Order: sequence, then C-alpha cells, then structure tokens
Amino acid sequence: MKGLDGRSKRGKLSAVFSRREWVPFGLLLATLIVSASLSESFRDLAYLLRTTTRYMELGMTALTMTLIVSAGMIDLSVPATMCCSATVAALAFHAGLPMEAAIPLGLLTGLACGAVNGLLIAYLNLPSMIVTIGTMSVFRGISQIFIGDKSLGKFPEWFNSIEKIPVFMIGKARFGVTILAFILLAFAFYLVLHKTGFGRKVLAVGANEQAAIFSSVNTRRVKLQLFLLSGFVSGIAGLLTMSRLLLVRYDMNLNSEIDVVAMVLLGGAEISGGNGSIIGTFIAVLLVIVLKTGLIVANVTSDAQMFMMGLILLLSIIIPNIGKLVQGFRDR
Amino acid sequence: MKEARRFVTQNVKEFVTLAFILLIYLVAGVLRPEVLSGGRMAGVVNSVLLWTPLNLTMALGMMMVVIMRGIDLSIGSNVALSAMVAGILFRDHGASLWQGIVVAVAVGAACGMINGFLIAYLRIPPIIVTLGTMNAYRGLTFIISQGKQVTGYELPPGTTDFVAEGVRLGGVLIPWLVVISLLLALVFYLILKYTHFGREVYAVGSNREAAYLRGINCKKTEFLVFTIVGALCGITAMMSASRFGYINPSNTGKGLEFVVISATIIGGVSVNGGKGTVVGVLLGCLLLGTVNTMIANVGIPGTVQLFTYGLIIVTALLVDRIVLSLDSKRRMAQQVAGKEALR
Amino acid sequence: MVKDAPVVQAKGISKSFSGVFVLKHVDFDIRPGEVHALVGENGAGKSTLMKIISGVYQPTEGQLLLDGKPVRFRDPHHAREAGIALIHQEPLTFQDLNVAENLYLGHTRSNGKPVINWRELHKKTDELLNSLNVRIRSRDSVRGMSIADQQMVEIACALSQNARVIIMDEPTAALSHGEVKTLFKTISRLKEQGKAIVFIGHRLEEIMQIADRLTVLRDGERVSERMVGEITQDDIVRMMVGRSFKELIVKENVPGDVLALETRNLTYPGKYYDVSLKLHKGEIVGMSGLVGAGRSEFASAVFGVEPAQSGEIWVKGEKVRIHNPVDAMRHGIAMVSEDRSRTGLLTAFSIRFNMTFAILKRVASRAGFIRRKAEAPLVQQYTDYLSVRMRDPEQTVKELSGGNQQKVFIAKWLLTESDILILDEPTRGIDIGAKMEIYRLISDLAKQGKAVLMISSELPEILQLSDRVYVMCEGHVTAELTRQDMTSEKIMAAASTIQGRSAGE
Amino acid sequence: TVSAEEGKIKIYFIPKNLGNPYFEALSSGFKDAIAELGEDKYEYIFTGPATAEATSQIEYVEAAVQNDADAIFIAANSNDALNGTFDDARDAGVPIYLINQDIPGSESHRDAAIMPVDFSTIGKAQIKLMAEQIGYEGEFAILSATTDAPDQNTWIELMKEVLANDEAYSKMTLVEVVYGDDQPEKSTIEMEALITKYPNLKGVIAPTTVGIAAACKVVQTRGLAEKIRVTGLGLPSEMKEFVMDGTCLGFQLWNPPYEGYLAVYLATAVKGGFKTEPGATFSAGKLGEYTILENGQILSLVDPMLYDITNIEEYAALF
Ligand SMILES: Nc1ncnc2c1ncn2[C@@H]1O[C@H](COP(=O)(O)OP(=O)(O)OP(=O)(O)O)[C@@H](O)[C@H]1O
Ligand SMILES: Nc1ncnc2c1ncn2[C@@H]1O[C@H](COP(=O)(O)OP(=O)(O)OP(=O)(O)O)[C@@H](O)[C@H]1O
Ligand SMILES: [Mg+2]
Ligand SMILES: [Mg+2]
Repeated sequence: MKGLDGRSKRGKLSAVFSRREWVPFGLLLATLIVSASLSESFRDLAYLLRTTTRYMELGMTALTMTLIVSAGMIDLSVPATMCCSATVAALAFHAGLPMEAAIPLGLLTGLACGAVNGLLIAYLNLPSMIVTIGTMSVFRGISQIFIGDKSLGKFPEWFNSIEKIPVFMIGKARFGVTILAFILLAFAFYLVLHKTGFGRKVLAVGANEQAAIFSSVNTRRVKLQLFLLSGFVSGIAGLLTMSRLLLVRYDMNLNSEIDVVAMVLLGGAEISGGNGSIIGTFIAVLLVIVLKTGLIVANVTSDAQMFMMGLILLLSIIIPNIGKLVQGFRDR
Repeated sequence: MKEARRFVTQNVKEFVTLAFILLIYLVAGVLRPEVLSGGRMAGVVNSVLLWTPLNLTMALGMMMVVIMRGIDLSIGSNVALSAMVAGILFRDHGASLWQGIVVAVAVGAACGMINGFLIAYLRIPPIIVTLGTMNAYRGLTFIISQGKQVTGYELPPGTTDFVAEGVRLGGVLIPWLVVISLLLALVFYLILKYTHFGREVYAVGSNREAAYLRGINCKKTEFLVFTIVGALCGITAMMSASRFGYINPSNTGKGLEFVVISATIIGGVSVNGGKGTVVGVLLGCLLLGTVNTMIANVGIPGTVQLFTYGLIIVTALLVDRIVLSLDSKRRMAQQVAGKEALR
Repeated sequence: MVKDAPVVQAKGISKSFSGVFVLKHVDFDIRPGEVHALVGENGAGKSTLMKIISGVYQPTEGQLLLDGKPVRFRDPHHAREAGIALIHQEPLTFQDLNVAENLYLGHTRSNGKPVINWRELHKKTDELLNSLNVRIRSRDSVRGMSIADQQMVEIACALSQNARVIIMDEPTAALSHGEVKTLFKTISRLKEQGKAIVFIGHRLEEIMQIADRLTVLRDGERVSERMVGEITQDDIVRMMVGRSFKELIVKENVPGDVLALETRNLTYPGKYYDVSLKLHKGEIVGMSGLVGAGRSEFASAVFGVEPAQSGEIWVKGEKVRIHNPVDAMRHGIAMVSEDRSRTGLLTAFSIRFNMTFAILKRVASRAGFIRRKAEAPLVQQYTDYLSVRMRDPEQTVKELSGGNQQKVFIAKWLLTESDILILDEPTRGIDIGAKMEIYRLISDLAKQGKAVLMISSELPEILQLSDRVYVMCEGHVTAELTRQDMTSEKIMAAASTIQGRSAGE
Repeated sequence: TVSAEEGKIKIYFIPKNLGNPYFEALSSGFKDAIAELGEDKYEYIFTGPATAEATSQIEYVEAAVQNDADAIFIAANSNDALNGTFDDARDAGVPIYLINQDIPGSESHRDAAIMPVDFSTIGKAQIKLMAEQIGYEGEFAILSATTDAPDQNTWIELMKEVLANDEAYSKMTLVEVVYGDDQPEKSTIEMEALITKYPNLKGVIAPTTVGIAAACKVVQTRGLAEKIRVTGLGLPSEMKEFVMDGTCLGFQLWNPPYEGYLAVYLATAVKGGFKTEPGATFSAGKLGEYTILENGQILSLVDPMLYDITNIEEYAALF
C-alpha cells in the first residue's frame, strides 16, 4: 500500500511537470527575457498593458475556440462574427436606438451567427471547417453590405475606449476593463472545461462522438451550445473592439482567424479533438502578445517577425517531442 | 441507357456538384441574360478556365493531405517562396525559364519535405506545423526578396505564353496552363486509383493504427505526400508568375490555402480522412472558379460580392447534404426491396 | 510427441509498461503443424506476448528465435516478412476501403510492382472469402459491418498473407456457432499444410476441441505448458486462477408479473420485423440467434441510437417515444453495446472519467461542477466489485487489457442504476473467472428487481442465466422459449429457421 | 540600441504594408535626404505590417511612440480607424504626419499631410489622358482598388464630375466601376469580366498600381492592345514592359521619392522649432521651398507626371 501511495504521489508530481503547458510557459519566459533585453522601451508595464489590449479581445475568442477545438471542431468565422455584431450594434445606434439598447442587439447578433454555424454543423452534420469558411464570408459580407466603404463611429462618450477605464492602477500601469475581463473569462472557462460535467461532454464529443452518443450525451446540443457560446463571446469581443477603435468597419480583424487558431494550438489543444487546455491557451495568448509587441517595439521588421512567429510555433511543439527524436523513429 | 443511369447513381456526389455549377449558370442567365449570349459565353468560359489551373494543381496535393487527415496551410507561402527564388534567379542571374521551373519545383519540394519531416517523423500535428511554416516561409520570402517584387520585364521571355497560347478546341482556346493542370489531374487520378502508394494514402487516412500494423510505412507515405504537395507548390509558383506576370512577396499565393481547402472539401474530400476523388476535386475547383468569375461577370456590386460568395458556398454544402441524404434513403429502400424479393 | 523444431521461440521474455512488469520471463514456442493455445485471465499478458512475437512491441528482456536464430523485429512489417501474421483482438479495419483492399494493402507490395492489378485481386479475395463460407464480397465496403464480419475480414487478411505462423487473438469472441465451426475447419486445414498456429480464447470447450498444446499465463508468468490430451477443463481453470470453480450458478426462475419493458411490432425494414417482446421486473431474458440476425440492431432501437421505423415501445405500462439515448436513459434504460472501443469507451481517457461519464449529474453539484469526493468512492467500489486489474483509476482505458476494458464498460452502466439493462454480448473477451463474477452480478441485479435483456451468441450463457429466451433469425423472432423447454437444440433450430422453413434454402 | 543617442532625430516611416514596391520607392526618398543631411544625425526606421488592413498599423504607431520617435510618417490604411491611436501619440508629444495621402474627415487627428500631388487635379488629368488615347469617344470602365479606398473614391468622383460637365468628353461613357481589391487575382478576374461584359470597351482607367498592372497583363496576353487602352496610375518599374511593347501608351504618377525627401526636411525643421501651421514655409533642400496649405497639406508636386515610352526606362530604374 505504501509503495503504491508513493508511486502515485511521484506520479502526481511528474504529471504536473509533464504537462503540455510548460512549453508555452517556458517560451513565454524566454521571449519576455529576450524582448526586455533587446529593447529598453519594452521594460515598461504601462506600455505593455496599453498595447496588449487588442489581443485580449482575440484572446477571449481563443478561449471559446479552445472548447470548440476540444470538441473536434473549428470556428473560422470568429473575427467575422465580431465584425458583424459590432456592425449591427452601430447600425442600431445610428438608426436612433440608444447605445444601451444597441449593445444587447449586437450581442444577439453574435448569438445568431453562432446559431447559424451551430445548426449547420450540429444538426446537418456539415464539416465545421468548410461551414465556417463559408459563413466567414457571409457575416463579413453582411457588414460590408450595410456599411460598405464607410466607417460607423461617433458613439456616445461613455462607450468610447471602454478598455481604458482603469479597474486599478499599479503606478502608471493601468489594468483596464478588457484585460480583467479576459482574465476572468479565462478563469470561468477553466472551470467549465476542466471541472464541470459539460466540459467532460465537450471532450468526449471530440474524442469519440459515437461513444458519447451511446453514453446518452446529446452531442448535437453540446455542439450547438458551443457555437452559441462562441458567437456570444465573439459579440462581446467585437463590441469591445469597436469601443477601442471608436468605430466599426467591414474589415475589422480581417484575417485574424489564423491568429486565434494559433493561440489555441500553441496552448496545446489537439486539433483532432478530445484534448484542450484553457491554461495553455491563456499562456499562449500572452506568448503571442509578448512576441508581437516585443518584436515590434524592438523594431524587428514584420518579415522577420513572421519568420520568428513560425519558428516559435514549431519550437513549442518540437521541444516536448524531442524525446521522440532521441528515441529514434520507431512507432507508427 | 441503363448503363448511364447506373453511372449517375454511382457518382451522385459528382453529379450534384456538376448540377450546382449548371445552376449557377442558369441563375446568372436569369439575372443577366446577356452573360450567356454566344460571344460573352466564350469569355466567361475562358475566365473560368484561367482561374482553375492554379487552384486545381494545388487542390490535387491538398486532397491527398486531407485524405490522410492532414491539412496544409503553408501552400500559399510555399508558392511565394519558390516563385521568389526562381524570380531572383531570373532577375539577377539571367536564368532561363526552364531552369527557373526546375529550381521552383526543387525549392517547393524542399519546403514540403520540411513539413513532411516534422509531421511524419516527429509526429507533430499537420495544422501546427503548416501554421508555423506558413509564417516562416512567407517571412523568408520577404527576407530573401528584401521586400521587393520581381516585375514582368525581369521574367524570362515566354513566361506568359502559357496563358496566351494553347490548344484550340472549336472556338475556345484552352491555355497551356489548363492543359498542364488537367494532365496533372489525370496523373494523380491514376496514382490514387492504381498504385499501392495511392491506395496506401487512403489506408493511412482511414485508420493509421491499422495501416501501421498491416506493415504500411505510414511515415514514408506521409512524408512523400507532403513532398509531392511541395513540388506542386513549385509548379503553381511558375503558373502564378505566368498568369500574373510578376512575383510579389506579399501578394503571390496570398490566401491560396483557404480557396484550395474550400475547393477540396466542396469536391467531396472528407475532413475525417479516407475519402475523396480527383474528379470530385476537379469539379470543386470548377465550382469555385465559376462562382468567382460569375460574381464579376454578372456585375454584382462590390459590396455584395463577399456575402454572395459565402452564401453560395454554404448553399452548395446544403444542397449536397440534402441530395446525398435523400440518395442514401433511396438506396436503403432499394436494398430492402432487393432483400424482400429474395425471400 | 514433438513433431518439428519450433518456428518461433520466445525465451525469457519480460515486458514492462512504465515500470510495471506485465510479462515476467516467459518461454513460449510455436511449432509447425500444431495449434498452440494460450489461455489466462484477463490482463494475464496474452496479447502482449503475441504482440512481442509479431513485432508490435519490443521485449524489455529476453530473446526471440526464428528458426533457431535470434531475431529482433523492428516493426510489424518486419515480422510479417518473416512469415508471422497476427489477428488482433480488436478488429483493425479500414472503414473507407473495400474488403479486397482491407485484405491486401500493406503486404502485396512485396511483389515489387507499384501498380495494382484489381481484377486479379478481387478474384483472389472472393475465392478466399468463399472458402471461409462467409457472405462478405470483395467489393463490399467495410463501413457499417458488424463486429463479427470485421473479425472475419481480419481472419481472411491473415490467411491471405500465406504466413508460416498465424496468431489468432480471441478470434471467436465475436463469432457465433456456425462461423466458429467453419473457422475450426479452416484451422485444421492450415494445420495439415504445416502452418504453426497460436490460438487465444476464453471458451475452454473450444480450446479442448481445437488445440494440441496449451500454455497457461497467470499474472504475466508462465505457470504451465501441457499437451491438451493430458488435461481437463477443470485443470485449466485451476491453473489459470489458482483455484477451481464450482458448477456454474443456476438461476432460479422468477415468475414475471410486473412489466418493465415491452415492444410491439418494432420494425425496421431490412434489419428486423415485428419484434414484440416482454420483459418483466426481476427477469433475465435471453436473446439468441446467429450473427447478423438483427439482435443488436433491435437493441439499438430500444436504446434510441437508431429508432425503429414503426412499432411501439412501452416502459412500465406506458407508451414512450425514444428518439435517442437521452430519452432511453430518462426511462431507465441502460445498454452495454457490443463494440466497446467504438461505441462504448473513451479509450484515451482515464478509468474514472469513463466510469462516471453516464452519471455526470449524480457526481456533479447543482452548478455542474464535478465533485471528486462523490466520484472517487463510486469508482473504487465498482472497480473492486468487478475486480478490474489496473494501476489506479487515473490509468487510461487504452492501457487496460481487453477483458478489463469490458469490465470498466459494464461498470459504467451499472453505475447508472437503471431499471432496465440491455446487455449486448456482455462477456465478450472476458475470462472464466470474471465471467462467473458477471453472471453472479446479473442474477443479483435481477434479484434486486431489475429487468435484464441479455443478447448473447454463447449458448451456455443463455441456457444458464435466462428465464426466457427469444430466438431471432434474419430479423424475425422465430421462437420464444421458457426455461422449461429451453434446450440448445431447440434454440439452434429456431436460429436458422424463418417462420417454419429453414433459412438458406 | 533602441533609445536614440543624444541629438539624433528619430524618424519612423510606416507604410501601408511591406513588400509593396511603391513604398520602397517612397522610402528611397527618405534615404536620399538623410544621406544629404548626414547619416549620423538621423535614425530612420522603415517598418510596418505585412498586410494592409485598417487596424494593422496601430501597434506600429504605439511602438514608435514608446521608442520616443521624433516624427511618425504614416500612409494610413484607413481614414479613421487610427484616430484614437493618433491622439494618444500626439498627447505623448510625437507629431503624426500623413504621407502620400490625407485622412479626409479626420484631419484634426494629425499634424500635417504630405501629398504627392494636388489630388483634385488627378480626376481631370486621368480623364484627359484616357480621352487622348481613345480619341475622345467610346465606352470605358474604371478598375479601382477596394470599394472603400478613400483616395480612389475621391478621384473617381472627380472623374465623374468632369465627364458630366465638360463638353469635350460628351461622347465618352463610363460603363462601370469595378473593384479588384488591390489583389492580382481579383483584379485580373474583374478585368477579364469587363472585356467580356462590354464588347465595345475602348479603355480602362486603373487608378491603382496593382490594378493597372493586372489590367495591362490581361490586355497583353489576349493581344487586345489595339482595341482596349489601359491607363491610370502605375509604377514605372512595374509598367515598363507594357509601355515598351505598346500595351500601354502612357500612364501617370507623381514622384514618390520626393515625398520621402520632403518628409525628412519637415521633421528636421520641426525638431528645430518649426511650427506646422497653415501658411508656414520651410525649405526642402534641392526641391526648394514648401508652404503648408490651409488644410494642413503639403503638395510635393502640383500635377501628376506622365510616364511613357520617352522616359519610362529612366524612371523604371528608380522606382
Ligand atoms: N500499452 C500499454 N501500456 C500500459 N499497460 C499495458 C499496455 N498494454 C497492456 N498493458 C497491461 O498489460 C497487462 C496485460 O495485458 P494484455 O492485453 O496482454 O492481457 P490479455 O492477457 O490479453 O488480457 P485479455 O484476455 O483481457 O485480452 C494488462 O494489465 C494491461 O493493463
Ligand atoms: N441477411 C443479411 N444479409 C446481409 N447483411 C445482413 C443480413 N442480416 C443482417 N445483416 C447485417 O449484419 C449486421 C449485423 O446485424 P446485428 O448486429 O443486428 O446482428 P446481431 O444478431 O446482433 O449479430 P451480432 O451477434 O454480430 O451482434 C447488420 O449490419 C445487418 O445489416
Ligand atoms: Mg488480450
Ligand atoms: Mg450483436
């Protein structure tokens, strides 16, 4: 009994150390150190917090994307949904609705976008990747139809720059609403994915959908719920983006779906489903932020930045697999 | 007659796509009757024909990758990098067109090998590897080109002949680009259907564990597939130079991956691996080519194009699903009837 | 008695997984023209030993000799080239490919030609399948095949390779009487051709019938190697578990009065027709028939996986509509399906995760959070109850032996405490000892007032446990027998007769 | 090495995107001026996003501010998406100058704008060029950048105005404005569609470098040079082959390096106490004196230049 106990304890400790999240975490530390030594300007918490806000919006959607990827699907329409929700809210405001009413309308739009995806994917069994490649154009297209080449802005003062509202300050460094919202959301999603029954169902849908169905999980409902959630959070993120930019345009966050996917995968979620980590995604979001801001402020040109981003992504996954290199190329 | 009917029922999926393409022509004809008039039809067809080859060539490779349950997001960047290396040779070292093609294919294949090595031998998920190399190859393209593009007059003479010249079939000119890509499609059709390698691609995608235990060298197969995709990137790179007349570090191959993945999946290749045919992919490319050119030809206003494009993709998926499920119901009923008859 | 020198010899093989030894200094040899049976409890290490011999795993210690010379198989391909074919315990098929491809992909390459001659391949496949007397055709798709048919494809695949050594890891677990008979004929033929055969199984009668020699593994150690002619079934059991078993328990008849489940004319054209049956509280109802009779399809209709096209289901005297397993569970129905790795367990997750997956509501708080405190004792209780051989509940199911996976699977559904239990081949791949445990468990459940519908292709199981039995043939119920007039002859007759005439005429 | 050494003037130039030959040309102007004024006195940083999206420049502006830039020159991807960022930069004491364009409607968020040319002349000049090439009659179309490209839209409006009001062009009809989104693929498809849609098309104006190159390419490969005349705004280096083989008779552009050259002198003057107010003048080396206009713009040229067979080789070598 004693030996068994001892083993399981060692098991626990080594389980902690063998977690996939260590890799992005290590890379995060490394990039922090490198960036800080490359550039004096980087060593400024106030600047860091200020310039990272924009990624927190994408980071929020990376959290829902983690759930979706864990369930074996993908949602490439996230940035388009952000854009579409913000557009509807802005249109409603300019049509004479008070901003207080326009905001819920925007969130509802996000939900609606999620519902469209969810229904097509869960109830018609269409593959999520191609569905969301399609709806990505549809949602952004809606925005383009309504606002075309213009920007919609001129919102009430209280709505502008919500991200700058300081929740608390450390010296000159401002912890704004968006940053804290992201952290809180990450915590909530951590609980959802790793501590609740719903989280287990999500993982099961990703690992073996047939088995989940036979275990009396309503897998269609789970999928729909995930896309609704994704739509809703995208709606929030879209409105926050609009508040930060003071306006909305049809090309808001164009092409950033790949960024969101990268954050999730860096965080250790498996694209084939059944495995995902909110802690991992959280760290990966920070890593991407530090990488981007660190490199930009160090005047590294965007071509070299791209190259480094690619390299980091590869490293993050090669490092934990180095064992395989040593082991030789046997199995499978 | 009976033969024909059996042919249709056995290839429902392909015929649905074909029918959808015709539907687009029909809708276009109703919206703008003049689009389908004699003179303009040839122009439309020519546009579709010119849109297709680059995407078809890439889709052949993407199809093999997707059949193996993988994905390759790096193709656009790979195309840019191989085109740029060849372009620099053209511009600064006076390389001939054929030398350029060889170099582009070699560079493309080398990039594909890097992907293949990381994916097959280190067992890193394809999406992560290619997401990484997508950035890395594009960054490298910028770095070696120093951000400058290679413009038309710096390309060797004859580069654009592949677009302007070709085989005349009736009144329609089939540019060499199209001929080349169709030949490639034929080659891949034969490979996938009649060679061990081809069938093993399906086997590995269908059940990797089983394939390994059956003695199929999964790693080698996977590595080869990514290398082939890389070589196709090299070919596409030269096609792109020929069609657009310049090589630009940021424009060349941009967004190619999304279009090609769409074409592949619309063409019936299953994201769950193991399924897909060359004919389906060819039709998928034709469908997207038709959509893209029709949107311009019908004269849909700029601001509505994106929406229309997305809507057509989603509709195509829906129609496909509905027809296929009706078809499987029909088949089942037939089977039952057959069984009853046996009794 | 030894006819020839062994083809393959394993000497002092040990194997450890993450520090735990599952094989300890095992010797084993395989001789031409002989069927060598390998038996042992679930998790004794049988499959592991065979995987080592066929190159899937590398031994931690010890040596393999091929024709007396030491070898080291790099991978399964290498072993196959040396003439060793393994039929895996879980069928490994390519769902997207047809039967011919399933048979030949991977090992036809050795002919050197890169191009496949399809016509020849289909011809060869059909010939092989005919000789096995199965109704599968070479161009059939494997997708949607029953587990038994997939098993036959596996067997055909091994035969097609013309191997010198054929290892069969529980080939008969999913097969029914008729198929087993054909398989045994095939095995005899192979034996005459001088092939060396290893046969793993839990049905001792079969072992006695087919095997020449027998090796018993216990806890990863070889406890004995004997010629089959010299021993009895009892001896084998004693060697396997270290003690002998009393006669199988005989269940006393419970006169059914309170209806738990009733189906009326459940029909799905092409699968089953007009299936009406009654299941009372406290009753164990058997369902017998040949493979492909439509029993599993019927069960999945009752459980809502693939609802019937017409007919009614009544639960506890009320008509209910069951569209999906969620509905079924709400009405107190649980089902242990026949394919545990595809529709049963999440093999990449832990034992704990799997066991409580169908009762998330019970182990979760109001807000939906899983309470470890509630979860752990339940898992402990049931793994003890079913004596699951595992490291700890955090071990992934994938790492368990086949039989122990089945136990976890049964435990998962027992935990739901449903009133109506459908068990589809519940003891597939389970060893004798554990089988007794499970039989005892089933009759205990019945005693507690649960209703059990047990689908099984093993006649002894049906005969010993059920109060009543329904026999199906080609989708129709052809007989309902009570305990009094239940005999194996009657069941066999009904299983191959449709409405008065015998099938296949 | 990021913080400027004492006395060095730190100039940032943020283009719409990297890999765009046009901004490479513009950047060469910066380098010319710095070479003239002394390499050791300046720190010049040319950096920007890889893709031209409305908001992709924000972080570059923020980083420049954080690095204590003395002046930021930016070719903004959007008329208003950067307003908040500009305000923050100017609050931090870093002047924001638009270069190569202005941000109509958001002028209050920048200090000044260096214009390549008087934009109000472009519409007229382009129509005139087209008219000359097609003999003042026939159908023509416009192949623009994106539907929301502000400059192009202004010019197109001006072209329409000229067409409607000037008798000389009464026989010319503008059949359609299409958008190639500044992507080669899309521009090519749109150009092909134009040719199919309008059998009598005589000319195409493409007031964008990607568009004009794509349009010329289509006309060249289809051998339609005699039938359809393409003109617009293009880069000499990209257009050289088409001018040389007669596909394009002539096109217009300003002189991008002038703008960069001017920018360095402006930044230097401001560092020396110069105030960017309407009417103020400063001297820009070999280009002479420049005055800041009422709307805060500085015109590097007044009229666009014509590039044709006579001068293409000379300029193609430059940009
Ligand atoms: N990959 C693995 N990792 C860890 N443990 C394993 C692995 N494979 C097998 N084991 C363990 O090795 C032991 C022997 O397993 P094996 O599959 O050989 O049993 P078996 O005799 O075939 O049982 P069964 O009759 O149930 O099939 C089991 O305890 C199992 O948990
Ligand atoms: N006469 C037949 N011809 C061909 N296929 C059949 C026939 N009868 C049944 N099948 C198919 O065989 C498969 C097995 O059916 P099912 O699993 O319901 O039978 P079962 O009696 O439960 O057999 P098993 O013991 O293998 O579970 C099903 O896919 C069914 O469609
Ligand atoms: Mg086993
Ligand atoms: Mg069954």
